[in-house]
Parts: sequence; C-alpha cells; structure tokens
Amino acid sequence: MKYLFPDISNQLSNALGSIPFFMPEIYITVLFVLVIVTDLLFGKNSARLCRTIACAGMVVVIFKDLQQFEQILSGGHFLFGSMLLLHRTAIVFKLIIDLLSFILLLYFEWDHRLKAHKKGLSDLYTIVVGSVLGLHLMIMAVNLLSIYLAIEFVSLASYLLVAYRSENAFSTEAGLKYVLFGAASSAVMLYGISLLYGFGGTLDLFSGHMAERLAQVNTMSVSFAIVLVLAGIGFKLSFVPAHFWVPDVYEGAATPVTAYLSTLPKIAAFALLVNFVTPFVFYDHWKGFDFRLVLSAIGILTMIAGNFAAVLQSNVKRMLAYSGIGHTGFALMALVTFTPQGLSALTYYLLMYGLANIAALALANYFENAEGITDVKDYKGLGFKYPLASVCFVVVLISLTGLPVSAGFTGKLFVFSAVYSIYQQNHDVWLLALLITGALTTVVALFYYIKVPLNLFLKRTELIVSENKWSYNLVILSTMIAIALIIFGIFPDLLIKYM
Amino acid sequence: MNKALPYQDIQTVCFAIAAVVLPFAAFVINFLFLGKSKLSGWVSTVAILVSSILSVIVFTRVWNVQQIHVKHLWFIIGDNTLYTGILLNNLSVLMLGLVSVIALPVHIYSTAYMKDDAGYSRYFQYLSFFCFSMLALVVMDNLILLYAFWELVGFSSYLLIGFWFDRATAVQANKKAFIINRIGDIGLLTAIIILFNQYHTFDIAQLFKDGGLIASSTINNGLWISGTTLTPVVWQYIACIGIFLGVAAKSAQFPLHTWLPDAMEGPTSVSALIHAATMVAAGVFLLGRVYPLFNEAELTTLAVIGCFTAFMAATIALTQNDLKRILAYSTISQLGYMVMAMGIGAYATSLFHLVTHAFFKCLLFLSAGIVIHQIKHIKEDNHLNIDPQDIANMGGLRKKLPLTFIATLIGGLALIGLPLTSGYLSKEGILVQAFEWAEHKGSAYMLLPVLASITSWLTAFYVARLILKVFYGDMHLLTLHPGIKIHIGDGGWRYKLPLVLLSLCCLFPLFSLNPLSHTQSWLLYGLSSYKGYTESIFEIIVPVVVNVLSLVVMYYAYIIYIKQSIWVSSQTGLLYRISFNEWYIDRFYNCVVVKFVLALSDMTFWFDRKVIDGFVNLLEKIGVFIAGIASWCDRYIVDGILHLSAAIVQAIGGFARRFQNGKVQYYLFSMLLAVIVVFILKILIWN
Amino acid sequence: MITLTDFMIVSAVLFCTGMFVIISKKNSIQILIGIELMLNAAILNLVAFGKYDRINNSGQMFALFAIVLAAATTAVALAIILNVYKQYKTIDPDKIKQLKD
Amino acid sequence: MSIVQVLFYFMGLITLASALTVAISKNLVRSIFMFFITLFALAGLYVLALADFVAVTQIVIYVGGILVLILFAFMLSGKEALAAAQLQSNRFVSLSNLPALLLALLFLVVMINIIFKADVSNLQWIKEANGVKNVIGSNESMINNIGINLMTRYLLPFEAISVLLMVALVGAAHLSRKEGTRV
Amino acid sequence: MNILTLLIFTPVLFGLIILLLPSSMRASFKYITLLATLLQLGFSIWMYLNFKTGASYAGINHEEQFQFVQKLPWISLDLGGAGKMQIEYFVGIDGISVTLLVMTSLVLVIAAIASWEITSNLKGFFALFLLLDMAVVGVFCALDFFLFYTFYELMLLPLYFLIGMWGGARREYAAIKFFLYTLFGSVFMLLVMVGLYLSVKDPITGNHTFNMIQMMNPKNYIDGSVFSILSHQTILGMPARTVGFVVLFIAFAIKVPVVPLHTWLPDAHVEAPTPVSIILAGILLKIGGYGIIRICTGIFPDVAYSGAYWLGLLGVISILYGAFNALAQRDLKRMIAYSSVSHMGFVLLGIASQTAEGISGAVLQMVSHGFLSTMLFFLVGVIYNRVHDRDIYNFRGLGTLMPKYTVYVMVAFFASLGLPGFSAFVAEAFSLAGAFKSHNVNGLLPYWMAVCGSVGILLSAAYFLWTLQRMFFGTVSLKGGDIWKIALTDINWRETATLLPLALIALTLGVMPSLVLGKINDSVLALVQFTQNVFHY
Repeated sequence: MKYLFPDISNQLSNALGSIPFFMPEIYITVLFVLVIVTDLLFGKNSARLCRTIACAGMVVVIFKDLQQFEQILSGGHFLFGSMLLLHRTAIVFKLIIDLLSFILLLYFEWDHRLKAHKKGLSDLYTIVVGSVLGLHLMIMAVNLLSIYLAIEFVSLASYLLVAYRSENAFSTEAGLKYVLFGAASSAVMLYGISLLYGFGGTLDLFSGHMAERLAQVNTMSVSFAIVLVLAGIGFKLSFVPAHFWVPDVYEGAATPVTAYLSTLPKIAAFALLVNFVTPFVFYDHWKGFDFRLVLSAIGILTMIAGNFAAVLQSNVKRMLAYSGIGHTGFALMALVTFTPQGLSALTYYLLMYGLANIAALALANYFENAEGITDVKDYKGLGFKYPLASVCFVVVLISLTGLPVSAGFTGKLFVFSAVYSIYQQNHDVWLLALLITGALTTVVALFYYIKVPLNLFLKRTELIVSENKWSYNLVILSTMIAIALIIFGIFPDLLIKYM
Repeated sequence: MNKALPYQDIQTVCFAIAAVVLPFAAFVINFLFLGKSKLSGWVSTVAILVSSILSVIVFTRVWNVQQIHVKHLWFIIGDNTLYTGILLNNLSVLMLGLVSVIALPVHIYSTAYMKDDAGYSRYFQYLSFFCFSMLALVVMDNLILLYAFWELVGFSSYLLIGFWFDRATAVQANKKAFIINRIGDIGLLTAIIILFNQYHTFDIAQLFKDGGLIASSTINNGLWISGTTLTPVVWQYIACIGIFLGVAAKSAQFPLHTWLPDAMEGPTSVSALIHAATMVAAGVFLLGRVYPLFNEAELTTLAVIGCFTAFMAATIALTQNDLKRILAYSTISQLGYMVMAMGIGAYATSLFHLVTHAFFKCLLFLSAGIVIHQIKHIKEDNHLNIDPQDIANMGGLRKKLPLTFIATLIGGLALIGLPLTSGYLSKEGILVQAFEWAEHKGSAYMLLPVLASITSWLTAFYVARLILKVFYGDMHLLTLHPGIKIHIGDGGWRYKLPLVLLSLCCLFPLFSLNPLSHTQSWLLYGLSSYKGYTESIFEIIVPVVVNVLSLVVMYYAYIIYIKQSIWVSSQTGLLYRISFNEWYIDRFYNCVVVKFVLALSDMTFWFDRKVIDGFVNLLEKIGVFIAGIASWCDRYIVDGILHLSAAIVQAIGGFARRFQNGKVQYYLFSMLLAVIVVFILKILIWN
Repeated sequence: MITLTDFMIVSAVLFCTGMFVIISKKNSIQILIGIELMLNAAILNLVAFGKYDRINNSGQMFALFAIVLAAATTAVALAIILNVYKQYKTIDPDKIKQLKD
Repeated sequence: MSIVQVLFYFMGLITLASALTVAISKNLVRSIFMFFITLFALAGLYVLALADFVAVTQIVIYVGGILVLILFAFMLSGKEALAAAQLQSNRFVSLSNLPALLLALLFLVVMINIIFKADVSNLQWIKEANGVKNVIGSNESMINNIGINLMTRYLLPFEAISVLLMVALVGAAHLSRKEGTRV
Repeated sequence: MNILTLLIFTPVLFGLIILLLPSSMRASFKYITLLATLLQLGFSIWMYLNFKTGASYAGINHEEQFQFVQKLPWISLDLGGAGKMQIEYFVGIDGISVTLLVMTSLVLVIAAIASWEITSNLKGFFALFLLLDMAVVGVFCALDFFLFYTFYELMLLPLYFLIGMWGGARREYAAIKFFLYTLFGSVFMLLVMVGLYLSVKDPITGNHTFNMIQMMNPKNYIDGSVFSILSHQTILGMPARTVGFVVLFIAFAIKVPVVPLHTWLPDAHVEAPTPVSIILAGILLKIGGYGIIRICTGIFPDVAYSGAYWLGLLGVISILYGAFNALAQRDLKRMIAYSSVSHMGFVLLGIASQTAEGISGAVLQMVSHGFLSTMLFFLVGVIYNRVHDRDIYNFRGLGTLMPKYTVYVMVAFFASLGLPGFSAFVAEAFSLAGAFKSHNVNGLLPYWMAVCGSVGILLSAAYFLWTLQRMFFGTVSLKGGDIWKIALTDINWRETATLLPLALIALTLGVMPSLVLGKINDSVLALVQFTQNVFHY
C-alpha cells in the first residue's frame, strides 16, 4: 500500500495536466448533463429543446476540437496515464465525428416515423450525445482498457438507438440481434484482450513493452489473441466475417439511426484500429502476426462480400448496408499502407463516405416519408415527381460509386495512390490484389447503385397522385451535402490539406 | 512541279482538262438546276460535243508528237507527297478521243431514246457523270486517282444499270455488278498498295515509263528488289493478280464476267456506251497502262484466260435468244480477245481492237436499241405480253428498219472481222500475232490461236444467226399473233445520225488505207513498240482461212435459220459436190460439231449459271452464313460472357447472402467458425 | 502453487462452454448467460495475470470495469429482450427473423 | 499438494461442472440456478488468485445485480417463455447442437494448444515481476491499492464509465417504460 | 480567356442557363443549345484557321509545341514523404486534336439540330446534352491525365441518362450495359493512371505529376518505379509496362469499340435517341481512337511497338467481324452500328502500323467516320421519326416515295463504303497502305493484314448495297401500308440543312484530304519519330 503513495501526486498532476487537452470531451460531458437534465425537467416534450441544446453544444465542441490543433503542434500527447493519445489524426477524426453527429442530430427529427415515436426523442439525444463521448474516447484510446471501455460505450449506445422505437417490431428485433451479436463479440474481444494482457503484462499499447514482450511469446498464441481482438473491432467496423449483423440491423433500425450506425462508429473504429495496429506495425522486430496480410485479405473479402451481396438487394437501406460493408473493405485498403499518406487518404475517404452515406440514407428516408416506400422497385418514375431529391440521390450515389467529379472519386484516387506508392516500394502482391479488387468492385457497385437512378428516371410509370408529405429539410440537407461532394470533388485540396 | 511548259502545251493541257471537266459541269448543272427539265439532255450533249472536239484537238497535238505530264500538289501524307496531274501520251489521248467521240452519238441517240422516260434528267446526270469519270480515268497520272475514277466509273455504271430502280431485276443486277466490280477494285487497290510499298510513289509516268521504276526493279532469289525495298517475290505476283482481278471485273473476264449480261437491265443506250464501248474497255486500258509490270509467265496466263473467255463467251452467245444478251456475250468474247492480245504481247493490236470494237459494238447496241424500242412499241400498241428483246419474236425487219439493218450489218460484219471493216484489221492482227507467238513459243501454245480462230467462226455464226433471225425471214410475231398492227420505222434524225456516224467509223478507211493489211494501220505505229515477229506465212494464211471459213459458217447459218433445213442446204452447192464425203461431213457437222457445240454451249451456259454464278451465289451464301455465325457469336458468346459475368456476380452475391437467414445465432456461429477455421488454416500453412 | 496455466485452462473451458451456450440455446436469456460465461472466462484470465501486476493492478482493475460493463450490457439486453417478448411473444432468436435476405 | 491447490481444483471443478450444466440443462430455471453456482465458484477462484475485491464485486454485482435482473426478466416474460424453454432439446449431443459442440471443441483444442505453446509461467514479464517483487502477496489486501489507482491512474475510465452507466440507465429506462408514461 | 477553356466551358454555362430558366420557357431550350454548339463551332473553326503548322508545332511529346495552351495549378497537395501531388488544369492541342475538335464541334451542332425530335423533359435533356458536350470537348483538349480522366468519366453519366431516359424500348438494358462496359474499362484505367503518376516526376518541380507529356519522356520516370522503362518491373509476373498498356488499351478499345469489347455499341445505338446515337458514333468512338494514339502509344510507345501485331490483328478482326455482323442485321440502326465497328477497325489497323501513312489514315478515318456516321444515324432517325420502325424488311421502294432522302442515303452509304471522292476512301486506302508498308518500314504488321483489311471494304459494299436494294429500290411496299405512305414524307428543310453540310464535308474531305492531313502531318511524323526512337533512350 505504501509503495503507491509517492506516486499519487505524480499521477494526479498527470491527470490534471491532461485536462486542458481533454476540453472537447469535457464539454461533451457537460453537454450530456445539460441534455439529460433538460430531458428530465421537461419530459418527453423536450425533444426540440434537447435537440437545440445538443446541436448548439456540438458546434461548441467542434470549436474546441479546432482549438486542439494548436495544442499538438509539438507532437502527440498521452493523456491520463497513457489511457489516451491525442495527435493530429485523432483531432481530424474527432472533427469528422462531431461534424457528422451534428448533421445527424439535426436529422433525427426529420424521420417521420421516429418523430411519431410515442415516448419522445429527448432520450435519443441524450444517448447520442453520450455516445459521442464514447466515440471520442474510441478515437484516442491507446490502452486496452480504454479501448474496451470505449467500444462498449459506443456499442451500448448503439444498441439503445437501434432498439429505440420499442413499439416497432423491426426495431426491436434489430436491437435483439445487435445486442446479442455485439455482446458476444465483445466477450470474444475481451478474452483476446485478457490474453494480450497475460502475454504482455501491460494494458498500455504504446508503453513500448507491449510489442516487445509479445514478440518474444509464441507467435501462434499471440496471433490467436490478436485475432480475437480483431474480431471485436471487426464487429464495429463490420468487416468480414463480423458483418452478418449489418443488413438486418440497418434495415430494422430507424433510418437516421442507420445513418448513425453506418458512419460514426465505423469511422471511430477505424481510428481505433489504427491506434491498435500502430505499435505492432512500427515495432521493428515484430514477427508472426502480419497485420498487412490479414487486413488485406479481410479487405478483399469484405469488398467482395459487401458489393456482391448488395447486387441482389432491393431494399434501399439493406442495399446501402451492404455497400457500407464494401466501403469498409475499401477503407481498409487505405489503412494497410500504414503511412501518413494512407492515413490522410483514409480520413478523407471516410469523411466523404460518411457525408455521402448520410445523404443517401436521408434521401431514402425522404422517399420513405413521402411515399412510404423502402424498396427500390417502388421508386419507379419518382424522379419526375421529386426532381431535386432524385438528382441529389444520383449525385450522392455517384460519389459513393466513386466517379468523377465527386468527392468519392477523389477519395478513391487518394486511396489508390497511397496503396500504389507502397506497392511500388515492396511489390506486395496483396496490395495489388487489393487494388484490383477495389477497381473491380467499383464496377460491381455500379450494378446496384444504378438501380436507384434506373428506377427513378428510366422506368416509366403512370404517376399516382398521392399526398406529398414533403420533408424539405431532408432535401435541403442532402442537397447541401451533394453540392459539397461535388465541390470537394473538383477542389479536393480545400479539404485534404488539413488531413 | 510545273516546269515552264511551252504555251502550246499549256493550251493542250487546258483543252484536255476542259474536255474532262465539261461533262462534270453538265452533271452539276443538270443536278442542281435542271431537275425535271428536258433541257438537261441537250446540256449534256453539248458538253460532250465540245468535249469531243477538244479531245480530238488534244489528240492531234499529242499523238506521236510528245508526252505531256503536268501535276499539282494534292496533299502530303507522312513523307509522301501526292500529286494530282494528268498524263497525256498516245494511249491516254487515244482513249480520250475514243471515249468522247463514242459518247457523242450515244448522247444524241439518248435524247431521243429516253425522251419519254420519267427519269430523263436523272439519266443525263448519270451519263454525264459517267463520261466525266471515264475521261478522267484515262488521263490521270497516278494510280490512286486512277483507282478513284476507276471506282467512280463503276459507280456510275451501278447507277445506270439500276436506272429503273423500281425493277427488282435491275436492282439485283446493279448490286451484282457493283459487288463484282468491288472484288476487282479490292484487287486493284491491293496491287496499288503493293506498288506504293515497293516504289513509294503512285506516279504512273515514273513507274511505267521506259527505264522507269518498274523497269529498273529486279527479281532475285525470291526477292523483289527495287532501290532499297526488298519484298518477297510472291507480292509481285499478288500485285499482278490484283491488277488482273481489277481488269477481269471491269472487262468481264472469266471468272468475273457474269455481271455483264445482267447489266443489260440498264437502258440500251447505256449498254452501248458503258457496257460495250468504254467502261468495259477500261480493264484493257489499265493493262495497257501497267503493261511493264507483267513478266512473261504472267502474260501467258493472261493470254490463256483471255482466250478462254473469248471462246466460252462465244459458245454461249450461240444459243441466246435475248438480243442484248447475245451482244453482251459477244462483248465478253471480244474483250477476251483483247486481253489475250495483251497476253501474247500484241499490245498495240489489242488497243487497236479496243478502238474498233468500241465503234462497232456501240453501233450494234444502238441498232439493237432501235429494234427493241420498236418492238416495244408494237407490244404497247397491241398490248401483247412479250419480251421485246427476244429475237424469236423478230424477223423480217430489214424492210421496216432499213437503216438499222444496214448499220447492224456493218457492225456485224465488223464483229465477225470480214475484210473492208475495221474489225477485220484489228482481229486479224490479233490472230496473226497469236499464231506467230505460238510458233515462237512452241507447239503446245498453238492451241491458243486455234481456239481463237474457232471463236472467230463461232462469232461469225452467232452474228449471222442474229442478223438473220432479226432482219430476215418473216416476222414471227405476226405468225404468233396475227392481226396486230405494226407501225415502226427507223426513227428521227437523232436515231439515224448516230447510226450513220458510227457505221462510217466501222469501215476500214478510218484506220488504214489498205483494207486488207492490218500492219499498215496508223494506230499501231502510235502505240508502243510494235515489234512483230518475223514476217511469216501466217500473215497471209490466217486471214484467208479464217475469213473463208467464216463465210462458210455464215452460209451454214443461213441454211439453218432461213431455209430451216440442213437437207435443203446440202442441195445448194458447196457441200453437195463431194457427195459421199459430204454426207459424212454433214453428219459429222450435225452429229458431232453442231451437237457438240450446242452441248458445249449449253454446258458452258450451265456452267456459267450454275457454277460461276453459283459460286458467286455460294460466296454470298457463305458470306451470309458467316454473318449469321458472327451474329450468333455476338449474341451468345461475346454478350454471353457479359451475362455470365453478371451471373457470376449474382452467384457470389447469392453466396454472401446465404448467410443472411435472419438467425443471429447462425451469424455468430458463422463468424466464430470463420475466425477459427482461418486461424487453423493459417497455422497449418505456417508449419 | 497454482500455476497460471491452470487458471487459463479453466478459463478456456469456461469460454468454450459459453460459446456452446450462445450458439445452441434457443432462448435469448440463456444466450445472455452464455455471454456472461465467456466474459467471466476473460475476467478469470485478467485476475489470474493481475497477480503479477501489483503496482498498476491492471488486471484487477480491468476485471472490475469488465464486470460493471457486463452488468450495464446485460441490463440493456434484458430491456430489449423484454420488448422483443412484447412484440413477438417469444424470445427464441431463431423464430425472430423477419429481417433477413 | 497444498490446500490452496486442492481448493483451486475443487472450485475449478464446480465452476466447470455448473457451467456445463448450464449448457446442457433444458430447464431455464435450473440453468439460471447453475449459473448462480458458477458465479460463486468463480468468485472463489478470484480469491484464490488473490483478487478479493474483485471477488466481492463479482458477488455483489453479478449475483446481486445481474442474476436478479435475469430472474426478473424471466418472470416478466411469463409462462409462455417458460414453456418454450422447456421444449428445447434436452440432449447434450443432438443434431441441432452438433455444430455448436464441434465449434466449441475446436476452440477448446486451439486454446489449450496456444496456452501450452505460450508457456505462460515462463513469460518474460512475469519473471521480471517476480524479480522486482511486483507480485501480490497472499496476505496482502488490494483494496487500498485499487482505491488509489481508481482515483489516479484509472481516473478516466472511472469517470467515463459513469457517463456510460447514465446512458445505459436512460436507454434501458426508455425501452422498458410503457408508452407515453414516465418512469 | 484562353480559347480552349472557352471552348470547353461554354456549354456548361449555357447548360446552367437552361437549368435556371423556368420550364415554361422550354421551347427556347433547343435554341439555346444550338446557340451554344454554334458558338463552340465558331471557336473551333477559329482555332483551326489560326492553327500553326510546321515541325516546330508538332506537339506529341513536346510541351512547348502545343498550341492554345493553358496551364493552371489545380490540385496541389503536400503528401509529406511521398512528395507533392501535382494536378494541373492543362489544356492544349496539337495537330491530332485540332481536326478532331473541329469534327466534334460540328457533330455537336448536328446533334443539337437532331434534338428537335425530343419532346419530353426538355430541360433535363438539354442540360445533360450540354454537360456531355463539355466532357467530350474536354477530353480532346486535356493534356493532364487526371483532367483527361475526369472528362472521360464525366461523359458516362449524361450518356447513361440520355440513353436511358429518352431511348427506345430496351433502353434500360442498353444504358446499363453501356455504363458498365465503359466503367469497367475506366476503373482499371484509373489504376494505371495512378501508377503512372507515381512513376513520373516533373523534372523541374520534382513532384509526381499527371502531366501526360511528361509521362511520355522516359527520363522523367523514377528509377525502380513500376512503369519505368529501365527497371523492368513486373506485375503478377507480366512486365509492368505491358500490363499498363493493355489495361489502358482495353479501356479505350471498349470505346472504339474493338471486337470483342463491342457488344455495348449495337445495343446502345439502337436504343439511343437520334442525337445521342450521333454523338455516340460521331464522337465517342473517336475518343477511343484518340486515347489509343495519345495515351497508349504516347505513354507506352515501347509496348505499342512490340504489341503492334496484336493491335493490328484486333483491327483486322474488327473490320471483318463487324462487317459480317452488319450483313446479318435486320435493324437498320444495328447494321450501321456494326458498320461502325468495322470502320473503326481501320483506325486500329492504321495506328498499329505505326507508319505515317497508317496513322494519318487512322486520324482521317476518325474524322471522316465522325461525319459519315453522324449522317447515317441522322438518316435512320429521319425514317424512324416518321414511322417508328427501322426494320429493313419492312420497307421497300423508298426511293420512289422519298427521292431526296434516298439521294442522301446513297451519298452516305457510298461514302461509307469507301467510294473515291469521299473522305472514307482516302482514309481507308492510307490506313491499308500504312499497314502494308509497315512490314518494310518497321516490320510490325505482316502483309496479309492489309489484304484482309481490304476485304472489309468489299464486305461493306455488300451490306450497304443490300440495304439499298432492299429498302430503297424496287416497287413501293411498306409494312405499315398507306398510313406509312402518308407518314413517309420527304425530308424537310431542317433535315436538309443538317444533311447537306455533312455530305459536302464528306465530299470536300475526299477531294481535299489536305484539310485534315495538312494539319496533322507534322504531329503524325513526330509521333512516328517518337515511337521509333523509343529504344534509343
């Protein structure tokens, strides 16, 4: 007991010293408290107020994020006794997360079905704001404990969001599947973590001991542990083979929730994966578990499984779910370069994917609101009835496919060039396979993305005059995103120079 | 490139250009301004009149005087500069004159012949366009332009054959003509490309002049060498074959001759000009242009093919009943003569025959045109359902159409080659030289002149048959349809004048003062080095034998067709005097020769119809068949692969989707199984 | 002396048992129990190794956090299961499969 | 074989046996009860691993919290769930369980294999820990230590988890409450 | 303002105007479009007239020899260790592009006139049309690979919608097929483009660059990079440069289209509305040929050299296969579509020969085919608009009903089948001459290829004449009877105004090929020189 006393002051000053670097998260916590208090005080009718507070708060958080750039000019910072690592990429990721969650916070209410939820939306905002804290932690976590905690945090919030519409059978079913799958995955991951801890004797990934000690243990054992951990991360990233839950859950959840699930946790999980692999990949004597090989193989399989399975879908949300899986695979491609260039390509790609995917789901939501349709076959001829929304849909899908001139294309280009430049150095055949698969699946992606414009514009049908429950907000949101996608497509250096 | 030419020459060149361009101007005027007007005929006629006058002037200035070659930059491609220019030498001015002079009467004739046709103006547009192309063809100085006009001539022929485009047969015929001509064109084009590849120029003067590029190239060790270019010698043969294909298609040589008889679907005046006198002679002209290219063996092949064509066509002509078809086959036959003459080295004589043939064949066609026209009148007046071209319907027209009869007679005699006609001069020239050539080459080659002579007799026979059936005897129509009204005559001056003009041109004075000796024709001295072989006995024997036998054959024909009986004929002299043998010869004639010839004729005709045409049809069938296969491949294999890949995508997608059965435990199981199996596999592979 | 290997074997068997339960049982609550078994297997590992980490106490701390997180997850999961029961009148995951391809 | 070892094997045996019973039991109530035993036995194992505080937490949270929660849920889901639970196959090895069994065995084989391969007792860091006496003694209480660590080194997770629990609370309450009413 | 930039972006400007105008003014859209295209034509003619020729303006691999150049930094990113990414807005033209540009502008005017037939959803149609316009013009001007690719891909989408929304019965299938086919090619092109970009360094700035001209200079390649000539890298066991070439070639071959990558073409053509067919055949196919010349042979001259045999073979196969397929068609438009395959085969054959004659012939053939196929498709459109049928067997004797129309058909047909006097003749003759000559000059193509190619000319006569005979000649007999007879009126002034210039241009080019050859000759010679010299580095 005595041996810890001398350390206490050090530890405390460390914790206190970390707080200035932790301002955005503290603000989020405060925001969380504010929202929850509002929720409790004003009851279920407080949704609008909660939303306002949450959105305003997110803006502040974004400002706080921006301020952090100045703090890390001299390099990365370990916070709270190496629980977290704050560095440039993390801030960029946080900005992306905050920006997207800001959009999502705006968006939740515009879904007619979610809005009609009898129990009100104020709890939803509470959960979302809370989850943003989890996401921030996830991005910065470099300790096995903080990693696990952050993942659980986000998962828990996600379970709640998916099952949020408790009166809806689909939503609940999706929630059940999600929670069972998620909890099992996290159990598997925890077991992997426990093994890593056992073999390495520390939870701190960046302490320098971890990789060094693990390198001395039997590679098979270590590999097993890492595989189990990856399975857990894979659940969040939804890569093969941990992707099975994705379509069902995406379909079952309310559309804005799907938009949440398909972007935020995934993007944060990429940051987490980067943090997780970095100590191993950059440890010179690391042997045994070849991250590049495994992640490449997973990337290829994910691209194939996601894109090919999407071809057969006709439910728009399900289709976008599968395509999201495909995009994960593609982003993995950027990750396996393990270079700064690859990382910036990754962040750019993820941001563009996030924006486009939210817009796509928002538009799907729009049609769902307006016509009550979820199946792409029912989109027949609607392009003439809702021209702006349809054109936006096309633009967004172009970006998702990765055709010029859209931000999706430049993202793809950056990823390709990042991978290529590594390939040029080491001629790793896996990288080549990734490139080819990436190109090939782009064509396949067109197969299914094109169904939307095909039905919107090409198929003709007598227009059934129905009552239009127009949601202008959704159209405005997606139009803005679409315009942004095109502008970033033409002038990507507006953005990527910060990444 | 234009060196300072003397004023005189510049003028000559201008005349030549004007002669070529005038018909084109007429074409343009007719096309743009005289859509339906009857004036168009006269515009064309005047154009060709001026053109022919200018041509004659040019002819007199150039013939045996000089060679004029002017050229102007056309375009540059890569390192090659292409010029467009005209080359006026004896050959080209001869053709220039010939074409325009022949075209003139045909134009005049046409103004009358076509006057009731709805497409009158269109007809003259085409005709002028043809004249332009043909005239340009003969004066062009480079192969690529020669080829260009060569095709344009074919094109205008296509237009004219299909002039009555609402007739299915006409359209069929013009398509056939064009496609067969295209085969020849492709050959010619290939040849031109080969020559270009070999000599890097298209210039005819440079290529074919004495000591020109062709002359200075050699064939050595299987290589064709000229300058720095080495090509396997086979390409020299292919070039020759290509040119021959071009010649054969245009000049209707075996085996590409079948389009010509069908081409008679066009107006008769067109047949006269294009398919008898000018265009079909373009092949022979081309041979004349590129003559130095051919070597001994190739020439011999040419001779054999020409001879065979001549013989074959003549036998076919024996039994035809369609007036124009007989003439068409005779044209083929005569063209065969010319080609053969080229083959045996009788370059000049061949061209000589070309000229004479142009006149008399044109004359024959125009006469036939009148006959057909008149019969058509009868048909229309009496509402008969007959073929106006069938000679079986005719007969005894000599009194009704006296001028036509005389013209036909002159033309026919010239075709047979009887003395005093121009045909005699050129044809005997060919035969004599053929014999001399054969003697020179060896006895096996004797077959060629003999066959040619037989052809000559056959010619005599069918010409006699034609004239006798059409103009002698009784009108068969009257016997078939008694009581029909017949009001026919030679027609106005626009019919008569051309006939008279052409008839005059078919007689000997135009070509030689000595009606019996072909060697004295001025034409021959203007054309290349007529070397001739040693003065031989053939000079005398051949004309005599050939002509006498021709007369016999004609008489025989007379017996057959007018007296209707060979038995009768045997009583009237010649054969009767040698009684016993006479019988034998008669029988021989009857049983062997006539039957044989008839059978042969039937056979060759059958061969022509079934085998050669059949071959062409077969080619078409094969083409269509291949097209079918290609189309099938396209639909099922190439597209099939596309669909297959779509199916594969679906299959993989279906596989990936199979796991999505909605059971969360199954998902978990799949995931965990995948994790562990992959891990185990990896371990196994590691160790 | 209890070796670490002994602990790990117990935990491994426990883990596999939990895995068997989550895949084979036809009742969501039992599946949840299976998941808890797996978690406990991991916690056992952490605790066992935590013995050699006296200063940082990482193992034991992690175990504590894991237990708390497990509790939270279970609570949420049970809430969802109850909702499912309300909607479907069953908690057999095999029967709840409206969402599928 | 010391008493500690005997205790360990005993506890281990109980843990595994009860866990297996959970796995094969067709009766939901019985399996929940067996799970209860498992948790207790595990707590005993934790004690043997010198983690007394963890053991206590285990009992308090798991046995007191989770289990009760599960039982409540079980009760709330009513008779039908009970009946449905009874229906499932009783046999340990049945066709429908076979894949699960095989998978579990596969995992077990692999895990046993890697445990032995890893040779955990001779790990570098454990040797070092032994060397610097960074090992928890059998008579040491870790409670103080844990308390200090929780407030210093593990301050962040400690605070974060409070937010997490809040989220879970709000969410779970939202899900469970009746429509239109407040908790 | 740079004239090329003006040329490229004028249509977008007008497109925006159309988008902003209210739908009530839809009648004016076609005039706005026509105005835009006319303006473009004016610009391109001005450029043509002011285009300087001479060896010092040859272009190809010398940046300073291009004309009307505009070069602006566009995307410039610091990539840390990997240097800077240098993407420029870099446009300029040399002899090869200028003729194609004029051709393109003219075809676009025709297409705009042909758009009169569109009646539904005009705003969308003309906006997409003008977007497409920008993209195709941009492709011919771009000298930065990234820019090129951007324009290249940008064509896809408008075309997809133009075919898919205003097309015929099977338009969806055709549109998707077209889209997937071309995307398939271009996605892999993207990979090669990235590879090239990473292999090349701008010698002045030291950055990686997308500049095509610099990609042509072997000295700019980094040692050991994938596409470096010297380092002989391999991809999957194959020489990297070969792989790069093949991938790019496939991308362009799909556009050309080369057998067996052609099956999108008949479907797309048949289903597309007339203006789109015109653009497809008139311009899109040329982009393939242009790409092969500028990019495939420009950047990979060594592979183009060693692989010329296969290129030539594909060319010959296309010529014959396309012709045979044309012979088997019943649908007039389909037949013409296949004839395009056949005619574009000459382009490939000419390029493969790598002789001045061959390449000049190929470029001339592209220009010529641009006009002729436009004319052919317009002609089909005329008849289709009147009776909504295109089956060759359903018509007979149209010559009597529509004499003027028949004249134009004959002009178009005979010009297409290579009748001297029209542009196709010189083009095909010199493509073949080049192909034949190549054996003696550089030994690339065997003689027989040229000979086989010439058979294609024969076949083209067969199918065109057959169609003429079947549809236009003979006695009138229509499937639709008297209703058709009334509907089938002869061409009106607007159609005449479209067809006459085309016919005249085809004729003018045939008589004066120097209009094209004079402009391209220096570039072609430079290109030939360049490909020959590639081994001297």
